[in-house]
This record gives sequence, C-alpha cells and structure tokens, in this order.
Amino acid sequence: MILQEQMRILAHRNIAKDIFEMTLQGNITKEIKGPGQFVHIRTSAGLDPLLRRPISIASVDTDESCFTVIYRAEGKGTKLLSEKKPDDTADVLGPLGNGFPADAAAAGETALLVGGGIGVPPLYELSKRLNEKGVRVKHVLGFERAEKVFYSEQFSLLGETHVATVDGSFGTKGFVTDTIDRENMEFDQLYACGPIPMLKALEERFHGRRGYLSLEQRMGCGIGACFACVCHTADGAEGRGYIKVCTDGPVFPIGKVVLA
Amino acid sequence: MILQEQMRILAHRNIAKDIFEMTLQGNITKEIKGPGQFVHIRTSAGLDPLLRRPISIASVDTDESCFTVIYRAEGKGTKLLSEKKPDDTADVLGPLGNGFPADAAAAGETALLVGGGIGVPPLYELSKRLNEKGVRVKHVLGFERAEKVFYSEQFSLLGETHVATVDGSFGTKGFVTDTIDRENMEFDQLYACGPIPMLKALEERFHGRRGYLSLEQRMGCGIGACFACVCHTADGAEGRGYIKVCTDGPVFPIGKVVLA
Amino acid sequence: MKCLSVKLPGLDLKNPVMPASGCFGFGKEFAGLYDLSQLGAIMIKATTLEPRFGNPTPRVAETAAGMLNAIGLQNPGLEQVLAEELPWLEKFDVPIIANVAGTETEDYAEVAERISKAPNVKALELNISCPNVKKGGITFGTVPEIAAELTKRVKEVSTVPVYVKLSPNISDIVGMAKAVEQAGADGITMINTLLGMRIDIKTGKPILANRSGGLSGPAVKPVAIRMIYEVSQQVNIPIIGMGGIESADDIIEYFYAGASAVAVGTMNFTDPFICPKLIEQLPSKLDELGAAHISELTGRSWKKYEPNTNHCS
Amino acid sequence: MKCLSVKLPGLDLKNPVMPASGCFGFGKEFAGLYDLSQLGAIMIKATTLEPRFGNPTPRVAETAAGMLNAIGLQNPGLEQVLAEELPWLEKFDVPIIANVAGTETEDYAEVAERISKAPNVKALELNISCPNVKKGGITFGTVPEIAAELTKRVKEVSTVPVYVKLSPNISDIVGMAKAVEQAGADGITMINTLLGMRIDIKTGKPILANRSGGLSGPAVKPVAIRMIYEVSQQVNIPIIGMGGIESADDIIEYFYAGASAVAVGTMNFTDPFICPKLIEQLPSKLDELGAAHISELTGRSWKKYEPNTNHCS
Ligand SMILES: Cc1cc2nc3c(=O)[nH]c(=O)nc-3n(C[C@H](O)[C@H](O)[C@H](O)COP(=O)(O)OP(=O)(O)OC[C@H]3O[C@@H](n4cnc5c(N)ncnc54)[C@H](O)[C@@H]3O)c2cc1C
Ligand SMILES: Cc1cc2nc3c(=O)[nH]c(=O)nc-3n(C[C@H](O)[C@H](O)[C@H](O)COP(=O)(O)OP(=O)(O)OC[C@H]3O[C@@H](n4cnc5c(N)ncnc54)[C@H](O)[C@@H]3O)c2cc1C
Ligand SMILES: Cc1cc2nc3c(=O)[nH]c(=O)nc-3n(C[C@H](O)[C@H](O)[C@H](O)COP(=O)(O)O)c2cc1C
Ligand SMILES: Cc1cc2nc3c(=O)[nH]c(=O)nc-3n(C[C@H](O)[C@H](O)[C@H](O)COP(=O)(O)O)c2cc1C
Ligand code: FES
Ligand code: FES
Repeated sequence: MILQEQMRILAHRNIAKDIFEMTLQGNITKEIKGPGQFVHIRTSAGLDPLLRRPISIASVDTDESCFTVIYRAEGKGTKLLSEKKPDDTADVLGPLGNGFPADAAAAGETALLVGGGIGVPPLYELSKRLNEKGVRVKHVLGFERAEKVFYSEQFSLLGETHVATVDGSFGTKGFVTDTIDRENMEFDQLYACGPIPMLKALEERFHGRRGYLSLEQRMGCGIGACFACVCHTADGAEGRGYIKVCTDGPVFPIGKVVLA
Repeated sequence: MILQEQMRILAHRNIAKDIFEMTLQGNITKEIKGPGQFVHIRTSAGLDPLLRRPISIASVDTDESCFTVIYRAEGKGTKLLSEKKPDDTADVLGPLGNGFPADAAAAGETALLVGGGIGVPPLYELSKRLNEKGVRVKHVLGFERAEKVFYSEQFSLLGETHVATVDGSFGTKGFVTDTIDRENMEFDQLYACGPIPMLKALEERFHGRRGYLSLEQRMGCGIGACFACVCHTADGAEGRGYIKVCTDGPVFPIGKVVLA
Repeated sequence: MKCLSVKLPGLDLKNPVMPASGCFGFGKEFAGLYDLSQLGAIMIKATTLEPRFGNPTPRVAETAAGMLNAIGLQNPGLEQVLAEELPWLEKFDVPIIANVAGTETEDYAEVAERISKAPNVKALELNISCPNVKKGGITFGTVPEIAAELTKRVKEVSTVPVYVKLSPNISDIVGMAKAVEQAGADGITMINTLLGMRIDIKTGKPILANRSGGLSGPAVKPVAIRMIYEVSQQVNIPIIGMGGIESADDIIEYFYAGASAVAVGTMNFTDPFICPKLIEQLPSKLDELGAAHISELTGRSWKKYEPNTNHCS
Repeated sequence: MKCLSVKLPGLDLKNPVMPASGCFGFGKEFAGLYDLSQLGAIMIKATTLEPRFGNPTPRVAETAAGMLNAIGLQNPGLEQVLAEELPWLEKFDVPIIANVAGTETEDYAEVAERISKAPNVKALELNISCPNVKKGGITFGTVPEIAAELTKRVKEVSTVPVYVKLSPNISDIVGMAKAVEQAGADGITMINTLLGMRIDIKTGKPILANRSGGLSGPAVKPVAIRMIYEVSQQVNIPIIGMGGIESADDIIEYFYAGASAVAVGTMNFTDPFICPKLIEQLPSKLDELGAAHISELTGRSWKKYEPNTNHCS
C-alpha cells in the first residue's frame, strides 16, 4: 500500500562528492516489497520546487523500520533535500513501483549486478537479498571519477566487485561494459540500473539473456495517473504498446521496453 | 548607507500570540540613523515568497552592533521567518527610510507616543532616545486583545503607559483615542505608528499640532525605485504632489500626507 | 456537509472540489489512496476517438512554482473508455465529467455523442484548448467563431450538459466566453494551461521532447483569477475554476472571483491526498467567513466594478 | 570582459544585462548601491508626455514565485525627464533605453521625437503593452495593425533605433512580432507582464486598487522563453529578453531561446545587487559551456525545429 508520511531522518551524511546517504524512519518501510522500488520525496514544504523527486530505496532495515536512500545533490530539489538535518522530517510518498525480482535467480546461480552512477543504490539491497538466497553475486559499478565513487567497500563484502571510472581515477578506466568484456564475465541472471546509454549497451550484448533493467524517466505523479513517464514496449503498436515507468516499472525484463 | 547583509540571528523568541522578537547582528546596525527606520527582510532563499518584508527597527544596541525587530507572524513570509533559529542568518536590506525626529521634542517637553498593534515596535527605541534627552514621555498602546499585548512593562519603565484592548481583556477597553480622550492627555509633541484608521483619528483630533505619523504601504523595492508605495500629499496637484513611503517616509509630519 | 453541496447543469455535487482532467487519469490510481466517493466530481483524462500514445518523453518539466507538460492527450481511446474505464468508475458515488478532445469537429462530435450516453457521465468538458498535440486543438481554442461552431455541433449530439474549457492563450477571454455561451454551452471550465517552454542548460535544447508545453500550477493562479473575474461578470453560465489551487484559501479566492466550483490539477502530484484534505478544510473556512453556504461566495469580489479590459504599467 | 560585449541597433553594450523598465526608476536609487556604469544599459521607467501619478494603492501584490503590479505608469513627465533625470544619468558610462508610453499615437510620437534627441538615449523601447492604465495602451499591444501603425509613426520621428515591447497577452505572438518588424522596428523587447489578479480573502476584494495588474517574476519565465523561441525564428531583428530572470543560468536559457540581450526586472526588488552579480557570474558560465563569446549562444536551441503553433494536453 502507498503511504504519504512525514518520515523522521535518522541519519544524513555526505558520502562522496555531491552524494548523500539518508536514512528515513516510518511506516512506509513496512510496505516495501523489494529492492528497486522507489519513493517520491517532497524537497520543500513550499511551492518551489513544486514536484516530488523519485529516489530509489538503497537498503531496508525492517527491525528499525527504516530504509536508506542515496542521492546526488545536483539540482534545485536535491540540493534543498541535502540541507535537511537528522531529526528533521521529510515528506515521503511510497513505496512506489515494482522492483527487481530477486527470485529470478536461484540458489547456486550467478547474478551480475551492473550499476552506473546514481543507478548503483538500488543494487545494494538487491545484492544483500541475493546473497541471503545463496546466489553468487558479481558487481560492476561505473562512476564518473574517483571523487564520485561510493559504496565500493559495501559491495565488495557481498561479492566480487569491479569499479570503473570514465577517467580511470578509480578502478579501471572506461565504462562498465568495457570491464564486463575484458573480464568476460559469466552470469545466469543480469540486473542493471543506470543511464540509458549504459542500459542500451547492455541490451545489445545480452539481448535474449535473462535480465532486468531499471529505467529512469521524468515524472509527475509517480503513481500512474499523469502519463508523464511512459515508454513504448518493443512489441508496441501505436497507442497500445506502452508501459508507465512509475507503476509498471521502474524495473523491466531486458528487451521489453524501447530504450529511447 | 544601505547595505544588504546576511545578518546573524542572536535571539529569536515568541513574546505574545503570533508576535516574535528577533535580534540581528551585523554591519547594518552602524548605519541606523534613528528610531522609525525599517529593514527589508528576505524570508526565504528560494523564490516563494518572492518579495522582502518591511519590518521596523524596534531597538538598537550599537555596542553589540545588533538591533531588535518585533513582528507578527501572520502570512506566508513572516511565518517562514518565525521558523528561523538563533545562529541562523537572515538576508536583510537596510537601514531604510527616515525615522522619527527625536529632536522635534526638547528637554522638559512632553511627548505622547501612540502605537497600535504592530505599529508599537518603532516607538520603543524612540521612547528610549527621548528619555535620554530628558523629554517626558507618555505611551498609549493599543492591541486587539490580551494575548496580543507585548512590551507593556518595557514601556512602563520609560514613562506613563496606558494599554487599551479592543475587547478590554487587558488594560482599558476600546481604542487608543478613547484612552487619550478619557484621560485628556496633554503633550507638546505627538508621535504615532499604527493602522490607518488610528492615524486618521489622531489626525482629526490633533491636526495643526506638532506631530509625526509613521505610515504603512505595500512595498516592492523598499528603496524608492518602483513607485509601489506612493501617497498623495495634502497639497498635491495631480502627478506632482506625492511621496514614497519607503524613502520619503515612513514617518511624516502630521497632515502632510493624505491618509487613504 | 450541506454547506458545500453545489448544483450545476447536469451536476449534483456533494462539494465543489474535483480533480482536473489529465491530473487524475481515470481514477484507478487514486482509488488506491482514498475513497473517490468523497470527491465532488471527477474530470477524467481527455478521451479521443482513437487510442493515442501521445508525445515522446520527456513530457514534463518543472518551473518556478509550476510545471510544464506535453503529454499529448495519451488515452486508450473511446472504445476502451466506454468498455472499461467508465464502468469501473460506477462503483463510486461520484459524477463523471468527461473531457472530450479531437482533431476535427466530427471526431469531437462522435466522442461526445457516445460518451454522453454512459450512465455515470453527467457532463462533458469540451477540450478546445489543450496546447500539446500536433494537429487541430489550439486553433479551436483561440478563434471564437470556430469554438462556437464546435460547441454548437457537440450540443446537438450530447445527451448531457456541455462545459467548454477555455484556453488562457488569448487576448480577449471575455469574447471567447460569450461566443461559446451564445453557441449553447451550459458552463465554462477555465483555465487550461499557458503555453510555455524550458531549455536545458546542459543540452541547450528544450527539456520537453515536444519543445513547448502547457504551464500549470500555483504560478498561473493569478492569470486564472483575473480571467474568471472578468468572464463571470459577462456570462450567465457557471464557471468551474482551476489553475494552481493548493489550499482552501485558494478555493475561496476562486469563488470570490466568480467560480461556482473548482478543480485541482497539478497539486495532485505534489500531494495526492490534496482533494479530500481541501474538502475537509472548507467547512471551517466557511465558518471563519461567516458564510452559511459556499455558493454565497461566488462573485463576491465584483461590487463596484467597471470593466477593466483596455488598461496599460 | 570582451566575451560579454554585444552590439545591437543603436546599442554598444559592455555586457548584455540591463535592468528592465519600471524596476529601476531612473537609476538614482540604485546609484547609491553600486556603480551604474557596470550595467550593459538601463531601461528607464516609462515616460509619458504629461506627468502621471498613476493608480491608487495598493499597487503591488505578491503571487507564487511572482508579483502583480499596477503602478499605472507613474512618471514625472517628458519635461522633467529631459531636464533632470536624463542629464543626471550622463555621469555614468551606460547607454539609456527610453521606455516610451502614451494613450494616443500623437503623444507617443511627441515623446519619442524629443526623448530620442537626448544625448545618452541610444534607443527607444516602445511600450505598447503595459496592462495598467485606464485609457489606450493594451489595445496597441494586442492588435498587430494598430501596433504596426504606431511603430511606423514613431520610426518617422525617432532619431535613434526603436525597439517594440511586446505583450504576452495574445494568441499569436509571432504575427505581432512580424507586424512590428515590417513596420520598421529595429528590435523587439519581450515580454511585458501577463494580466493577473489576486483577491484578498479577508476583504473579499482584489488586493490591487486597480483590481487587475501585471504578473512578473520567475513564475512567467516559461511563457517568455516559449515566445522568444518562436519569435526569434520568424523575425530578423534582435530580441532583448525578459521575464523572471534571477540567475546566470536563466540568462543562458534566454540566449539559447533566441535573445541577444536580457533585462532583469522584478528580481531587482528581491536582490537590488542582482544585475552586477549576474554580470560577474557570466564569464565563468561561458567557460563551463565552452563558449568564447556570449553571442554564440543566441538561438542555440532551434536546431531541427518545425513550428509548433497549432498543437493541442
Ligand atoms: C525511478 C527512479 C529512481 C531514481 N533513483 C535515484 C537514486 O536512487 N538516487 C539519485 O540520486 N537519483 C535517482 N533518480 C534520479 C533523480 O530522480 C533525479 O536526479 C532528481 O529528480 C533530480 O532532481 P534535482 O532537484 O536534483 O534536479 P532538478 O533539475 O531540480 O529537477 C527538475 C525536474 O526534473 C526531474 N529530473 C531531473 N533529472 C531527472 C532524472 N535523472 N530522472 C528523473 N527525473 C529527473 C526532477 O524530478 C524534477 O521534476 C531516480 C529517478 C527515477 C525515475
Ligand atoms: C515601513 C513598514 C514598517 C513595518 N514594520 C513592521 C513591524 O515592525 N512589525 C510588523 O509585524 N509588521 C510591520 N510592518 C508590516 C509588515 O511589513 C507586514 O505585516 C508583512 O509584510 C506581512 O507579510 P506576511 O508574509 O505576514 O503576509 P503576506 O500576506 O504573505 O504578505 C504578502 C505581501 O503583502 C505585503 N503586506 C501584507 N501586509 C502588509 C502590511 N500591513 N504592510 C505592508 N506590506 C504588507 C507583504 O510585504 C508581501 O509583499 C511594516 C510595514 C511597513 C511598510
Ligand atoms: C499533466 C497534465 C495533463 C493534463 N491533461 C489535460 C487533459 O487531458 N485535458 C484537459 O482539458 N486539461 C488537461 N490538463 C490541464 C488541467 O486540467 C488544468 O486545466 C491545468 O493544469 C490548470 O490547473 P492546475 O494548475 O491545478 O494544474 C493537464 C494538466 C497537466 C498538468
Ligand atoms: C513594478 C513594475 C513596474 C513596471 N513598469 C514598467 C514600465 O513602466 N514600462 C514597461 O515597459 N514595463 C514595465 N514593467 C515590466 C517589466 O519591464 C518587465 O517587462 C516584466 O516585469 C517582466 O520581467 P521580470 O519578470 O524580470 O520583472 C514593470 C514591471 C514591474 C514589476
Ligand atoms: S509519473 Fe505520472 S504516470 Fe508515471
Ligand atoms: S517600495 Fe518601491 S518605491 Fe517604495
């Protein structure tokens, strides 16, 4: 069930250049079904900025009924959000969307998790759940440059982890796909989240393989009512074949959605 | 000289229903010429609310280079302002306008200070200066009702003080002018600040007497550039006879300005 | 709450608050959040004869105290709306206002005729004003004669009262309102969005794939209030007002300006519970204002008004 | 800062940033805050033949991310502007753009002819669009033929280039722009304010004594950007863009849309130092964008554009 709640900010820290980790406590936590779902956060009580900001759930702590998000403070809204202090409240709507099906990978199988930039966060909770299930997990994480890298240690604790930076200032130089090719990494199940070009590159390589991609789209409502976030489906005939990223996604089987 | 400054909030407290007292520290203090001048405060770093709020200087402490304002948190901007905490900063433009001429009353003379609601604050600094000069000061302060009364003790320390409330829940019942009549209060020099109806009533009674009135007008710039705050002068011929409350005022000799 | 009930042509409203077209889909999503029977009415997403996918994405962009949208009238088409969306809404005790769109007079007419026969559709909202599809549309909304034509035609075929939705992208809004009134409109809804654009500094290109879009949200409220203030004094049909409503005070402001009911659009995105919240707040607002019934407030701001159209900062 | 210098008809600007008319008076007040010679130019308050007191107060009201004004062209009249205001401004190294207003063609013409002879007046801004005085004005701004008429007449008598200031309260902004271009306008300034209103909940009456006023500030920026985007592709004269500018990014957005220079209005009230601040920020912005000169940015957003005027949300 979707709730709107003034959640308590338990912790809020800057973990890399412009990257913040915020832990939120409240009833929404109970409603979270799985990794890859997101919340819609109002960054100001006023009228500017007006729209909520969609942010993925990066990890969940049901005992403390809190979850963590990791976001980049770049524009107007996220910068405002980053000024909030522990014990302040945040107006959160969620949980929203359908996340990554952890069950798609069976115990003993190998899952490849590929994340780019602010696409990395949702993979963390996914990796934890896959580990619990006994799935072997490999991570390939791509960032712009060293100062933007986050959570590389946390991921390393969960499985083999490769970091790639565009300028080579951390890990190997290049894109995540370069790493995957060089190391020719094997897997049974693929999970990925990141910028469209990265997802496209993965789709080309692994079309037909078992995999799930998490998409981004500019959103209005976040709950399926405004038709802001639609994409054509690959099989789509005009006017019929479309999905809404906010409610049908943001996670889709590889090849299902036309990546524009 | 007019400065724009991020002033440090030294103290900020709620002193009556919806009434806040805020002490601001910074260089603007040095520039203050006299009681009745005001500052223009930006209540949000964002775009909503957009305009600054004009607030009178209620008292000045040159040693600590700080001054105090007293304001009513009623609308969007002042409510936001009231949420600021000590050590936060406030974006202040000032000092603005021309205040009450304390010199208009000579030592030994009697000055009558009449304030209504949020018109009371600027009279406090004025009363202190008049006292320093050896002027006898009497105060008549009007408020809506008991819970809105503020600074009655502070004024009592500076001279005879009468408080009137519309509903009689504090002091005597009625308007300030009722008190003035009943007590038929004598004075050489009048100073008043408050709502237009109060100022009009005073003008009727004391037209021709020595007196100064402080006016309110909705403002844009606060510095004389936008023509938002003009009033006709009593002698005014169309297009020529006008003043700007922000720069020519807010204080004017009684009878000079048409109180509309 | 009897103090909130409002009677308008074809509409018997428990209260004067309804979601605006395109900001509420066909109700399904919000039905998961609260009981839709609380609403005064529901203005459903524009329906066209054929299904439409709409414009490429991005379709929305944020602006100061507002947003731009260029959805492009995406909707499943008349058949599915009749077969699925409207029947699904019958479980709620709430009148539906069907927003009708098209590219030529005849598809407007066909949609209007058939959708007006749906049992829970109590009125039509003729969308002659949406600024976001490639053909037709906006011209209907900016030329009084054409708007009147279309209104006449739709009135001939509709079995329920017809409200015409006006575009603010026009100099003489009163002329447009009078034209559709004379053509037989039973009511007016206003305003639709203002044409606007935002350009992405990083790419140097418009943020919206459609380039321009419709501006909505609190930023446009003063434009809507002024237009309703002028139109409501010149026509004798009721106005459902919309544009940036985000508080109970805004609703009062719309009534004072001349509206007989209001719709909330963009703010449903910022606060999906806003409609029931505002409905709940209204009665105490009326008490504060000493009003026994909300309809008393309609047009209260007019007194001593000389038309204000030819005036220059 | 060579990268910021801009050449426009009659105007040799150090930089493309100037205060907008009516938001800067005749410069005196701001001269006490900073050196006016830093500015690209100054658009002075509208000047009319006779002195005007303007409208009753309140003359301003705040709105979401914007404000309404109904000043009513208060100004000391042509004589005093020529005798006092303009000579006083001569001490600064900054071109003046004189905003010319009136109620009939002939007073526009007389003001234009005489004010254009002032040594520091390098261009006129023909104010055919301000929404806040009782006679004349707005009609000039909404009827292309009348606007063209007026432009022709003023061009005959002015000794400096004439820029025409367009009103956004119109359906076909491109048609209006073309009309004044054909009539001989040397440039266009846009946009003036949108008509708007706010009603006071306590009194039930409009906040502005004039009832309606002109909406300005960040709220209107998307409207201005869209209009400049369309107009700049259809005319061959330069555009000075304005409407809600509050940051260096906004200036870049205006250039991308098609402006060749910009004016800052309302934000001078919120931050009286905004013009010099933005001028100072521009060079590093250009570096970020890898632009050698700001003029390169004009119209960058157009590529692959099919006009977008008849489209419907
Ligand atoms: C399902 C989903 C999950 C996301 N998860 C994360 C996450 O975990 N961490 C993170 O840092 N970011 C995440 N994003 C991206 C994030 O929503 C944007 O970075 C953010 O909205 C930008 O807001 P702003 O205030 O910084 O920028 P502004 O420029 O102020 O944003 C202006 C408008 O554009 C929208 N917008 C701008 N960029 C994007 C974008 N890339 N995607 C969607 N909308 C955008 C904003 O929502 C807002 O409506 C996610 C996006 C989606 C759709
Ligand atoms: C010279 C001067 C000195 C003042 N001194 C004080 C003071 O010491 N203490 C105090 O509490 N108030 C004072 N006021 C009144 C104060 O400026 C308003 O109460 C305040 O601006 C209201 O803002 P808001 O956010 O509460 O209301 P909003 O409704 O959010 O205000 C909306 C707009 O209307 C303007 N406005 C609303 N009411 C007034 C008003 N009465 N006068 C001027 N503008 C108004 C606001 O400035 C703003 O632009 C003074 C006003 C002036 C002109
Ligand atoms: C995302 C979105 C989609 C819209 N779709 C429609 C539509 O299909 N038909 C219509 O008549 N108006 C449509 N509108 C306009 C709204 O119904 C409303 O008239 C306008 O947004 C002003 O109200 P607001 O400021 O409360 O949003 C849409 C608005 C938005 C924001
Ligand atoms: C208080 C005020 C007074 C104005 N006076 C004039 C004027 O005299 N002549 C004119 O052409 N425009 C006038 N304008 C319009 C501005 O010049 C500008 O076109 C408009 O405000 C949009 O810019 P902004 O959003 O940056 O304020 C005025 C605007 C304001 C806010
Ligand atoms: S964001 Fe509104 S439908 Fe997806
Ligand atoms: S407030 Fe602008 S002139 Fe007084």
